Amino acid sequence: MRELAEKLAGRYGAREWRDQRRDLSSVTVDAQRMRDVLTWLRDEEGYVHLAFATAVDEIERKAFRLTYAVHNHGTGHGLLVHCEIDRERPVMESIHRLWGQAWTYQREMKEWYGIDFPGSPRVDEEFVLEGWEGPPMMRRDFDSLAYSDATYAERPGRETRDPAAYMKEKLYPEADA
Amino acid sequence: MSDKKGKPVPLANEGLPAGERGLFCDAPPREYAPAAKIVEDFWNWARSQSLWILGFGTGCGAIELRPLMTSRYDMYRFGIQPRPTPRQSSVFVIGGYASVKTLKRIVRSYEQMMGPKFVVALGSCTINGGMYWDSYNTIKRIDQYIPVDVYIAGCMPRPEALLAGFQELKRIIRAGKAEGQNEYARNFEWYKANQKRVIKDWNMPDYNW
Amino acid sequence: MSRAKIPYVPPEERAFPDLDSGKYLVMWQGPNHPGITGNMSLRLVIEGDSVVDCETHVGYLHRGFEKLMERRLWMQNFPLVCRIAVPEPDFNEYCYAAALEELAGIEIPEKAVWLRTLSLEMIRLASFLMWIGGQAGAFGHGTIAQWSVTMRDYVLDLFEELSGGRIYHMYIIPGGVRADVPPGFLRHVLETMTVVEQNLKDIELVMFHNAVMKMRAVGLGYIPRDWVERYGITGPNARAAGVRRDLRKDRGYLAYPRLSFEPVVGTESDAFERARLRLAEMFQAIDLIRQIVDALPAEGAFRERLPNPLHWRIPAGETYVSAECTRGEYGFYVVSDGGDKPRRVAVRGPSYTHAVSVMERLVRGVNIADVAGLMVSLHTYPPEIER
Amino acid sequence: MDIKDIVAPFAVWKRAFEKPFTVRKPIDERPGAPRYRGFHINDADTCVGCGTCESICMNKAIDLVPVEGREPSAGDSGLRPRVDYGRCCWCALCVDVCPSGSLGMSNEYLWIDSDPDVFRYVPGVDAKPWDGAELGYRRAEGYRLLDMERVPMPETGHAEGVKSFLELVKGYSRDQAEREADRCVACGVCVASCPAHMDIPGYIKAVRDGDLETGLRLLYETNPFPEACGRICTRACESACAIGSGGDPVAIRWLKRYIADQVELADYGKSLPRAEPATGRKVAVVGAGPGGLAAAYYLALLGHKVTVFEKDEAAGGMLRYGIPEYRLPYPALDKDVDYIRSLGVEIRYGAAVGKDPALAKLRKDFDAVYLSTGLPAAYRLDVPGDDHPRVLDGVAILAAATRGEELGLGRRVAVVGGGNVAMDAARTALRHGCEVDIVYRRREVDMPADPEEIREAKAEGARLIERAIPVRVEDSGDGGARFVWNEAEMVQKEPGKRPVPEPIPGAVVTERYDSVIAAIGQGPDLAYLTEADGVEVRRMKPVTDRAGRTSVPTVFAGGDLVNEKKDAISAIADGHRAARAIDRLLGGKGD
Repeated sequence: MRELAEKLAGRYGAREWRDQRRDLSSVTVDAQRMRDVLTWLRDEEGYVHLAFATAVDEIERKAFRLTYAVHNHGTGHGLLVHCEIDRERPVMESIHRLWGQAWTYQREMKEWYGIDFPGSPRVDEEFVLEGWEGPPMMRRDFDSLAYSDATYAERPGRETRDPAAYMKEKLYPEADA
Repeated sequence: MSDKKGKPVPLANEGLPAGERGLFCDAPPREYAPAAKIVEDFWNWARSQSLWILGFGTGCGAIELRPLMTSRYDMYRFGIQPRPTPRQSSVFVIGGYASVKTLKRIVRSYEQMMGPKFVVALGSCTINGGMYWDSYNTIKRIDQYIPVDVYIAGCMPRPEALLAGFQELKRIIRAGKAEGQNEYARNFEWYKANQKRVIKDWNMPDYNW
Repeated sequence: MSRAKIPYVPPEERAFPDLDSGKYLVMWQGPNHPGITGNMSLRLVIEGDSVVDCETHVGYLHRGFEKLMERRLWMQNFPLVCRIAVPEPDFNEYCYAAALEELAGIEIPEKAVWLRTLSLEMIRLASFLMWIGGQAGAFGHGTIAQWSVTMRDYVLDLFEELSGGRIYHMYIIPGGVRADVPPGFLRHVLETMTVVEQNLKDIELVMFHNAVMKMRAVGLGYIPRDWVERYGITGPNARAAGVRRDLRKDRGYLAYPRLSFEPVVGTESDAFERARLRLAEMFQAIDLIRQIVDALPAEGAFRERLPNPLHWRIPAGETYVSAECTRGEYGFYVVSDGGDKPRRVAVRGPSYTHAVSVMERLVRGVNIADVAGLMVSLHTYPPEIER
Repeated sequence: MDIKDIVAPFAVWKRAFEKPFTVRKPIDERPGAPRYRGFHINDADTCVGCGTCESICMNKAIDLVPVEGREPSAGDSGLRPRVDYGRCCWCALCVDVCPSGSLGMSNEYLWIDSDPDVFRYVPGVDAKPWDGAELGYRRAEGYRLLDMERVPMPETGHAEGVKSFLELVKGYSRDQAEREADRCVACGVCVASCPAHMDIPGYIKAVRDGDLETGLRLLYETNPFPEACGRICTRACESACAIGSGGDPVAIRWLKRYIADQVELADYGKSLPRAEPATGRKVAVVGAGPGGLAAAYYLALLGHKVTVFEKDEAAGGMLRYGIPEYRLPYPALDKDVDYIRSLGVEIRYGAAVGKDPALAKLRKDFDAVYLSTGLPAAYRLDVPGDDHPRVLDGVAILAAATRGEELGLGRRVAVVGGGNVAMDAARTALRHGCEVDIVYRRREVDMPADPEEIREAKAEGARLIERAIPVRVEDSGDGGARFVWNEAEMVQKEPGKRPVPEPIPGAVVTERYDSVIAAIGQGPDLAYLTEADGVEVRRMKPVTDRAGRTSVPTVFAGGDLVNEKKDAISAIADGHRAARAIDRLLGGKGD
């Protein structure tokens, strides 16, 4: 694995290599080199299987961290390749020509995070939602509960008491008086 | 097709020549006027003995319909059987949670069903949101959108519970209390308003409401 | 009955037939349709009775699991994850639990390892039994489901006895499993396996030595060998194409390295081959269950002590844990920022590839009557696509 | 395709002669499995209403609701969980987590109704067909989501401990404290039981988070004696702890001590509130015990000028003079006192109010007076010969030990009494090399002392003589005393009341001791209250309301002098309440 890490670092300036398990490592590259890295990994290093691609909202850093999980069947080693893109203008190069299923992941990221993949098939179509008017819902600043409460009616009659507050009210109400 | 920005979609027959407007249904559902008591009782008995379920697995509860319709529980012997199309069905089983996208299909399928029609709702999700109570994409109370005749508690209810639910439905039908369909007709405006509040992509091809 | 060899067309290159030409008909299959698995839909463009183009539409079951998981404590997610794939929830439970244990540095007791393996193999069998009924039904063979779904129910009875739940077992909890086997359980397992095996032999005879089945399934949905990598195809769909890949062997998780089995590999890669391969895997699962029952340690803890679930924090880190489910590679990608809730959980269901990219490509040229059979032969569960 | 493919499917027909799979009457024939997760059941009497089930429920399916006929009491919130089956997912995490183990599930799965509003009920309270179901999901043996065992506290062994006055309990390390704090479920049932109503879940969370500054701030909101209370508090909270309903209660006291121990006195100021601007009003506090100093602390925080009058030569009251060093080392107590003094509280030592100065003068010179003089006068044995010179006063012995005076107890010592003072006196005597008998009129289980104290006194070598009613003390003629008691048996006189000891006729025992220490209780010394002060006294107690107001508007009283509980934390709570009342009297808002 060391060897691959060095090659990646040398060729593509990859950094932050970490071995999570014997058969899983992660590495970070620049977003604009991601496609080259994945192509190279697929064609030269035997990482032929794209397990999934997804994004993590790093809202504190104003970035999206993209993760592409590739797998080498020969060595049984999996690699999580990360890159970060700007959260304000999230655009990423499409890899739909590298793997036949990549376009669905990209369509998903477009809908769920608002990350654009120019050229990816049907990337602007709705994926799992229909008539969605809110912001991309997987962004961390989207509050699912608030949206749900505002949109979908709840059955009334639910009310709960906090034990400490209830006991105070019943046993020593004068404490604040 | 769907309007991406979620703006109100124009009515389907808007701009059509007058002669073609009739292709789209403008008439709201009507309440069912019962016949004379003795006749109606007989009909109710007959209805209760042949519950034809719409085979639409709207949520995870549908998985327990499979054992129910095969040999172990064999619901056919109780006069219950699945049908592939709403036009032939009298019972709609809401299999748990309904996402907004599915809700639209539920409404459409329900409206396509011939009367008299009944709805059985399975599990926590249909009663008060269940475990998806904070999800942005699932409704919490199905009775806001279509009328429900029988609820079966469980997550998910076992086949036996489903059978018991159908027996209860039969009982209600025989007693002439399965009023969901009339409820829907009576409160059509209210149901429509609720539906439209959550279904933003309101595109129902040949209806005009 | 030649096994059709479909010329390779890159998936992104679609035909886009001219719908205004009058030659084609657009037809929706699903979501309310008996010929669709679960709740999803296909928008088919048909010429005569063969499909020329297909778009899949998913999302009818989207509940936003990944968002909800970010809102819940680590332990609170445990009842949630099993709902992602309804017919075989245990793989979700295992992947989630294993990912947490890896991040938190927890070793689970030996007994839990075996009980988890038992649970996973039992649900594999149950899931395949459900599938085979659907596969036969899609080719007009209703009897098989009458048998196989009952067999599945017998396996579910075992789960009910073991875990207290029929469909959602919630048995594989982070740290181990939730309970030891009840008295007499292992005997029930072996008895049930005998009954299931008996019935599977009948099913094999009736379904796989069947002229109708052969006429309809042989040559249907041929997946070329090189698509496996191209589309990320995994599981029986890949193995039927001659690719010897099975995470149980390749990753060697849980007790699998200590069990004796060989991945079943096919050659012909069509619907019939995939069905036969799955049948063989059912027999294999029965064999594995018997091996597990033999090897299950009688004594020992079944669960590791965990911190208080109400304020359990998991050290920052990320991992991807995968397991071989009935459809292929099932995986959980879990990111922790050191807090008491996950930062991100992404679920990789095998159907994501099979039901969307592969299906859209495979269905071209297929007779509309066979679309359902083809779909089932890919063995897809929509809820794991849209989560 | 061959002929077999045509023929084989007909094999289906053989099934026509087999027993069908079909279950004839599914609902009757197939009850849920013995472990089936059906509808909830709850033993409402075992349940303590802590709401841990509510916290773990990811579906927000559980509400805590008041139920009829159940009022809150110590360790029971009086609330009971109500389950909404429009939310429940039958995961049974609530059952796994339940601290008291009262929650379970029946194997019942049928509930069908046309009305969606009925699917919620309070298990064990609202009657349901599955109440008392034998079968159904229960937490597996040996399986718990919560850790029911306390992190052991490192302590000096008894053999070692009895040799010196060094502190026995060593205190938690960071790791131990965080593990112990992790056991807390933050239900808050304990808060009501604490006389000072400290924010216990809050400061335990602070320990868990490693945020000791917040922890210290929370402690001082209600209690300016965290070092002392972290060691010697009677900890009613731990008896009320919900975790304790099914295991060891959370070591709340040790966690409090951990926070105070970890923060240096010099750093207190960083996290604790500063005093308000001076108001120019003056308050006198009589007695520098925990109650008096607590009042002084909160009054000083509110900007009042506080002067404390203390008859002894050091502050702390019973904490210093009544509690031996091995339980509460003086540096720890000094830390608490020093912080209070750092706020500008003036303590005048050796100023016995009543003699110098008189209470009347204080009332004249100060805007308000707070009396917290405690119970300094030990009760006598009240048997013939109790004025024998070898009959000593337990409190005085402890005070002498604090002052480092020679005790001169001799070799054999009898300690009469069963309270904490008796235990402290016994253990102090043990540390001075005496042989100690503890003589108590009832049984060990009846002793008012902390069980831990009794256990340790015995472990350190004290002999316990139960059911011994003192008869008289005689002079032994050799510089000692003969202590005579009558053996007794416990008689249940009135049903429902606790049994009383009745002397067994003739069973009289006489033992010779070098000293007999009487530790059967203390009373107040109200000599300083003259009639002219006008403070109404009833049954040796100034009459006060809950805030400590006496019949004289500017005079307040609290602590052991007034309250029933007679422990440090109650005195502190009284002091705090009185401080707020005094502030209001002086024109403040009182908070």
